[in-house]
Amino acid sequence: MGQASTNKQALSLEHVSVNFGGLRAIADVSFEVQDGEVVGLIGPNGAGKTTAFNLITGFVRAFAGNILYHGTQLNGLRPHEIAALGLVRTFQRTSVFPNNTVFENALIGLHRRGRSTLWDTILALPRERTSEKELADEAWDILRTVGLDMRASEPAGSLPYGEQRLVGVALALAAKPSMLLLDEPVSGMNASETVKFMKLIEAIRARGMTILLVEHDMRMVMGVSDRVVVLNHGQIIAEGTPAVVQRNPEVVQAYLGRGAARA
Amino acid sequence: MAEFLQHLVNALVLGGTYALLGIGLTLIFGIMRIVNFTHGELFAFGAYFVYLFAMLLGFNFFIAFAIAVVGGCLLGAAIEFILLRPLRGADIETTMLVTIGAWIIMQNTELLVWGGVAKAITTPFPETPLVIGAISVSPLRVFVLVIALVLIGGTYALIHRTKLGMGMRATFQDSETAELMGLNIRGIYTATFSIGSGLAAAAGALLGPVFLAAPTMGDLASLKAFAIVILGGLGNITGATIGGFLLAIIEELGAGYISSGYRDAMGFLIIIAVLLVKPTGLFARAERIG
Amino acid sequence: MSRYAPIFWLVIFLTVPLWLKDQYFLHVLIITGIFIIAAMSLNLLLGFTGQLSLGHIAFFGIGAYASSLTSVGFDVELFGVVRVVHKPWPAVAGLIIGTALAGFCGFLIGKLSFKVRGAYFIIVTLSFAEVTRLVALNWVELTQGPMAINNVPPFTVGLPGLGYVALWNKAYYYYLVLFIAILAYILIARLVGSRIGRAMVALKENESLAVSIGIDVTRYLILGAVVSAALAGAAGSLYAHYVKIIDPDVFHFMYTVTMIIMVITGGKGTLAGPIVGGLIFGFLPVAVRSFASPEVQWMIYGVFMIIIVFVLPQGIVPAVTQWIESFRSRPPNDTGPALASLATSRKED
Amino acid sequence: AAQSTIKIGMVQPLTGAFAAAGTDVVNGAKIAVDEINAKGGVIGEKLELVIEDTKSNPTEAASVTEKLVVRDKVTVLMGASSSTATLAVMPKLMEYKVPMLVETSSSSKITTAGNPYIFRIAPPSEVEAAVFAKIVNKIGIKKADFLVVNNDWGRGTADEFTKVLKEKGISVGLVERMDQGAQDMNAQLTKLKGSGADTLFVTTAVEQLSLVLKQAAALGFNVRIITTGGSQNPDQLITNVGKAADGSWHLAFFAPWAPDATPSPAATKAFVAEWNKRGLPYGSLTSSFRGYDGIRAIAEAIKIAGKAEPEAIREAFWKVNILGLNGPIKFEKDGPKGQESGQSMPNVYLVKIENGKVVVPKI
Amino acid sequence: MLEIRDLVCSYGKVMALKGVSLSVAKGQLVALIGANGAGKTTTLRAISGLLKPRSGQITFNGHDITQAPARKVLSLGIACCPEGRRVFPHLTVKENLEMGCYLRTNRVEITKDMDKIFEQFPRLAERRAQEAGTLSGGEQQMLAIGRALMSRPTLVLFDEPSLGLAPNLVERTFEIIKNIRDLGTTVLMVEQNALAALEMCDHAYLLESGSLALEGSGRQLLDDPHVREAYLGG
Ligand SMILES: Nc1ncnc2c1ncn2[C@@H]1O[C@H](COP(=O)(O)OP(=O)(O)OP(=O)(O)O)[C@@H](O)[C@H]1O
Ligand SMILES: Nc1ncnc2c1ncn2[C@@H]1O[C@H](COP(=O)(O)OP(=O)(O)OP(=O)(O)O)[C@@H](O)[C@H]1O
Ligand SMILES: [Mg+2]
Ligand SMILES: [Mg+2]
Repeated sequence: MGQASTNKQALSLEHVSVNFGGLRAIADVSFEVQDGEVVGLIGPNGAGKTTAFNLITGFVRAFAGNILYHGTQLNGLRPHEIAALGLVRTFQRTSVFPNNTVFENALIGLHRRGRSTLWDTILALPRERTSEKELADEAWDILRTVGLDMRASEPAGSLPYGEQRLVGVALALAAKPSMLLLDEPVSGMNASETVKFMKLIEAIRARGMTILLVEHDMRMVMGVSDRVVVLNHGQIIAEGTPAVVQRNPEVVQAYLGRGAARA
Repeated sequence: MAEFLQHLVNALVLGGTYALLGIGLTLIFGIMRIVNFTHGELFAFGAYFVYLFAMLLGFNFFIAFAIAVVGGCLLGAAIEFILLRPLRGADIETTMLVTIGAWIIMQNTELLVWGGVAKAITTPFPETPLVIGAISVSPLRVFVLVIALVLIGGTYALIHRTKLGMGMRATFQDSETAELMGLNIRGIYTATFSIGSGLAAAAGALLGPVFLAAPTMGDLASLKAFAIVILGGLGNITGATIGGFLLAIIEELGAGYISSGYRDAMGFLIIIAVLLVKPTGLFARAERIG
Repeated sequence: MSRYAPIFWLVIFLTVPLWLKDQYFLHVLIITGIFIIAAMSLNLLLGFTGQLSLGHIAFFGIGAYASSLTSVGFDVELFGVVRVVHKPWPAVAGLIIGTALAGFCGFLIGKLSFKVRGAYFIIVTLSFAEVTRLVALNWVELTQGPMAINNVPPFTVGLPGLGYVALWNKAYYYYLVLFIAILAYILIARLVGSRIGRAMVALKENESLAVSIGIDVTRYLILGAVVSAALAGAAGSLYAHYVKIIDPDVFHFMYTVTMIIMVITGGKGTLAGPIVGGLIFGFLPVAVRSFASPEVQWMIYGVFMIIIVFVLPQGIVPAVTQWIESFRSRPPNDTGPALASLATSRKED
Repeated sequence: AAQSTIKIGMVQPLTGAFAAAGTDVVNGAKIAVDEINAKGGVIGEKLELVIEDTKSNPTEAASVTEKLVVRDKVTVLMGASSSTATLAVMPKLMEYKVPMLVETSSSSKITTAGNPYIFRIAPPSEVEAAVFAKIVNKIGIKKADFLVVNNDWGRGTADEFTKVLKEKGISVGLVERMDQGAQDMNAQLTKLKGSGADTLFVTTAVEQLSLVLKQAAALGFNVRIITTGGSQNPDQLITNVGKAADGSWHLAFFAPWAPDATPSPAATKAFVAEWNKRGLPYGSLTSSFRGYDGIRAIAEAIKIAGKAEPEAIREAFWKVNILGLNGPIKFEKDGPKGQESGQSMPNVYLVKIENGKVVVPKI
Repeated sequence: MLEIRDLVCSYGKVMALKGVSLSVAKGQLVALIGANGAGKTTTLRAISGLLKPRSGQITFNGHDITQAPARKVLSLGIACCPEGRRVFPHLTVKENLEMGCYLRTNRVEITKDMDKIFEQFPRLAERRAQEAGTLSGGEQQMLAIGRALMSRPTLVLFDEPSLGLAPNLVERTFEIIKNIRDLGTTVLMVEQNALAALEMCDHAYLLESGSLALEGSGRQLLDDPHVREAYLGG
């Protein structure tokens, strides 16, 4: 279902490795994501997908290799600096600010977008007020986009699991990323909700966002990805369009299992 | 050289009780995550228990010691039962505030009952020091070290080698799931706090005769215990033991060779330094993100 | 009512010296006010960035010492080589330098708190306070150690050409403390009610998540620590010039405990919390003094603390806010930390 | 109608680190008040103590002074045990023009600060050192070390005694310090053991002294220990550490164990008897006498003034001349001219512990 | 075997269950499906004794366990594999499994059972001494299942066992669960993967916002137009 039009490179990993003690979680991995592309990253449990996310977003350090985003070297940058480059991720476990309302979650997500300085804030200069007003407007926009505007004043922690995942996405979107890394966004959602979520992804990508997606729901991955990268034991074992990868015997053996046809 | 060796021997003996204080608190602060300010008071209570039973009621010293340890356990259990149990699930500052309240109440109870004058405790051990070359150490202190090591070993075994210990660790990582596994988690909470308190009382009961029993003796003990726990890494019994000995050595050598005025500062400076280099204490473990 | 509440209280506080004739109460109020400023500063760190500092008194003490030394003067030899002589400056310069130096120490601790958090941060701050206390105690040449710096001069106010008044008078001093307290309150309120405050709360609640959306941990923790420490330093300076003597006991752990009690019982993470808690625990000792023996006074203090925590675990201010909200029978709105930031959203819906 | 009383404000640490000392002083003061009231009081009125706790904290000391003066309208005060507490109280005395008798604090700053409301019966370290200077040659010291508590008292003592010793041509080696609450002094003692001095001056409260004696013995450290400060009670040391106290010397300000050696043996005996009757700890006598002497001096001043007014009492203090348990109480001027504080010069005794008994050595 | 009647549960003011009745017969595999927040987890929490119901009754093999503590429920033979894995992060894999049989005492039997688990999940055997918190999501899920089985329950409650598992493991997990049933253990399973759950179960309940909306055999529910529309993605 590709519309990978422009061929500008967004993210590239070059011979990257990550070690945890004696365990090599990522072993000499190289792959690229083009601008505007949706890439699925799949692989068995423990293959190193989340670790790859942690690596790209600066939560763990590469043992070897280079990571580039639009030509900027990411190695050694701290997570918030990477986010500032437009690379924002969600987490595999539910991740929201549970004691804050959904609306406040969105506002927090908009953090980097505020224009007021410390002095504006302390001295209550006009720019502070306009900036806050803009942020509030944008927060509403985002909540409408993900369909949470009705929940705005509820504490995020009291929402059901599935909606909390949406809050997570809203948070990430609020940071206005140019590339979004989603770690199992639909796990815990039922089939219908998954379908809704896929529509959301489509809407997001229509805005030109690049997406790297980790997901075990094959219907979802195969449905939205332009390209799929398969990891196993920290190494890439296959790469290509969903159709090709799905038929790769190694992938079927290590990951998809006999029921692959069903997906 | 003789002086240096004497310093080391002093440190060893002191380190034993530091370690004891430390492992007691690492159970409560490190594992249960309760910033427990009653720890020092239980230390003081341990000393006063021995004073009460050995000096006032005329019990055998060793029996008085045993009573003090048991008394510390019971007192700890009572604190947990009355003050902390109703606050399960509250955040760390809230429980801390309650232990501060308990600390104030306990210390002033001691003051009211025993007065401000420190009490001396006599023991069956001979006063004359054991002399080995240029080094001398009092028999009482050797006894203190031995008992401390036994208690440390026992606690380690309890936590890491028994089912109850595993249950304790599990409970403090995820109490609800532990409950699901059939554990009586209220009992575990009380037991853990009680054991930690008993160890503090044991340390006090051991040091009371070496020093004196005084109402404010617990304050510094509390501070040091916190320092030891952090030095060794939260909840790490081996770490706390090593941390205890390490702190004693640093203090002893610092006072001996640098400046006695900065004796206590040494320990705290080392803690700051250690945390700067290794932010999770000397014996840390990795956490996973994402 | 709630909109006018601050004005109501402001009027009350402004008129205190007019109707309160008892100098002793005024004295207690001044000391309490100074500790309320310190408690407010602690609240910024504890209630909003979520870092529990058990060494907050260090900043207070550093402010007190720096301010005293600036206005008393000193003459020290550093490392036996450089001799530094300082002639006395006016007390106000002390206030500024005390605040700045405390703020700088806050910066250092803030840097550190980037590395250590939670329980470790608690102990680092505790250790820091102990170390400063021991330095104050042992660096006799500068601090006079246990012999204390006495004869710390009072503040003087006035305008060039119009003459100066030394604030010996309690009522004047009260207004000075009140003025600084209001400034501190406004500063904190502005910070936490903004984007900055939200960032702090986010870091407190879930750090990984906060940094993943681009919030710079170091920046906000350091900002929080610097502002908090500087305010505590200002409080320390006010204290030193009011009691006119300063000794290493000012670093006593019990003072930090007092501030924490004020913050938590009042309601951490709320603007009014430290003020309410501060007034209660500032005046409680005065109240029990009349009928209880010293040990029993302390016990009552301890029991009262525990009761507050048991009855109102969130603190007094959140409990009262909730009660008022339910009174108005509006759907229970969150009274959480970033309450202030809701102001904008309420207008929208 | 209730008889009107003369209120005396007591600013003392009853809780916290110095609780023991404060409580003793209050107990001694109570005996004096009861004694005076039994005889009909002063100028026809009974004395009443208004006691406030400083919590061993200077700020609190200043606060309660304010309260005593403003609320309770006391006309004279006694306090405030530790020197810093006293220093913190002093500006309040200036502010409200109320005199205070200082019974324990030893810092020289107190009487030299130019506060004319201060009258001190406790000897500052330099007085103690000066008295000691007269006998130092007789006990034969070649080299001395110091182990002192790390506060104004310990440091002041080390400074003043060093001066005296050096004047006498005695060399001074190490000056080691210990924190107020410290219990383990092994590190310092180990270091001192290696210094080769024949005499060790120790200055600290009785608890810490006990620990020092005990730990020195356990280290096999045989040095002549001389303790200073006057609050240490040799009897209590004997109870606390037994044989380890043997051979130590003590500079004391009051000698309850040898009433006949005191300036007024009858008064001493009566005081000790009353103290025991009240079931108070024997070991506390050496600090409680300060409270007793202090109240008697205050009562005398009120009597001379003829009225219980602060300014009159202040004036009258200069005329006080009585014999206290610890020698004559008579104030001499100290401090900047026109602003002098009063300082009384008490007795100092040197005693020794031999075979578990306190003896007054012949020198 | 398990009988629930008019169960009402709430969190503070939030009513999570508004009178749910269901039953599980011995030897059956019963599936409980429903949207997010429908109250599935709440039902399981109430059964396992973590949550005290407001009203209603739960009986198991004739014992009333409505108010029983978790310990009691477990000792009667009900084990639970909780939502979100909930492994003990700082215990090793082996210790986590031992926690699963905390109430059992026969060491020999325990060792035998543990070997069986390791056989079924070789991945866990490899990581036996690793702290569970450092396992990947899927590895943790396996551990949670294994842990639930360690108490030799007669009824196991699974809360979304396939959550976060790779497709081949999802299959494996469902096979294992079927296997458990075939070996005679009764299973009550909550699943978001409605298709798989309904295909394999003997009986199914559909929960919608705290009330029972539908029940029947798996086939019946699969054929229900409402279910197809709302839960199977059309
Ligand atoms: N902090 C850590 N310390 C030690 N080992 C770790 C750590 N983080 C991850 N690992 C190990 O690295 C491997 C890869 O983990 P990762 O979380 O990346 O897997 P994943 O592909 O995301 O799996 P899943 O689909 O189950 O989430 C696993 O074996 C895991 O146990
Ligand atoms: N601890 C809690 N506090 C308050 N409300 C809660 C709590 N847990 C659950 N709820 C609420 O109870 C309702 C039922 O929740 P439950 O967790 O049982 O749903 P579920 O069917 O398991 O959903 P999911 O598929 O998301 O796991 C939801 O509306 C939820 O918001
Ligand atoms: Mg993962
Ligand atoms: Mg659920």
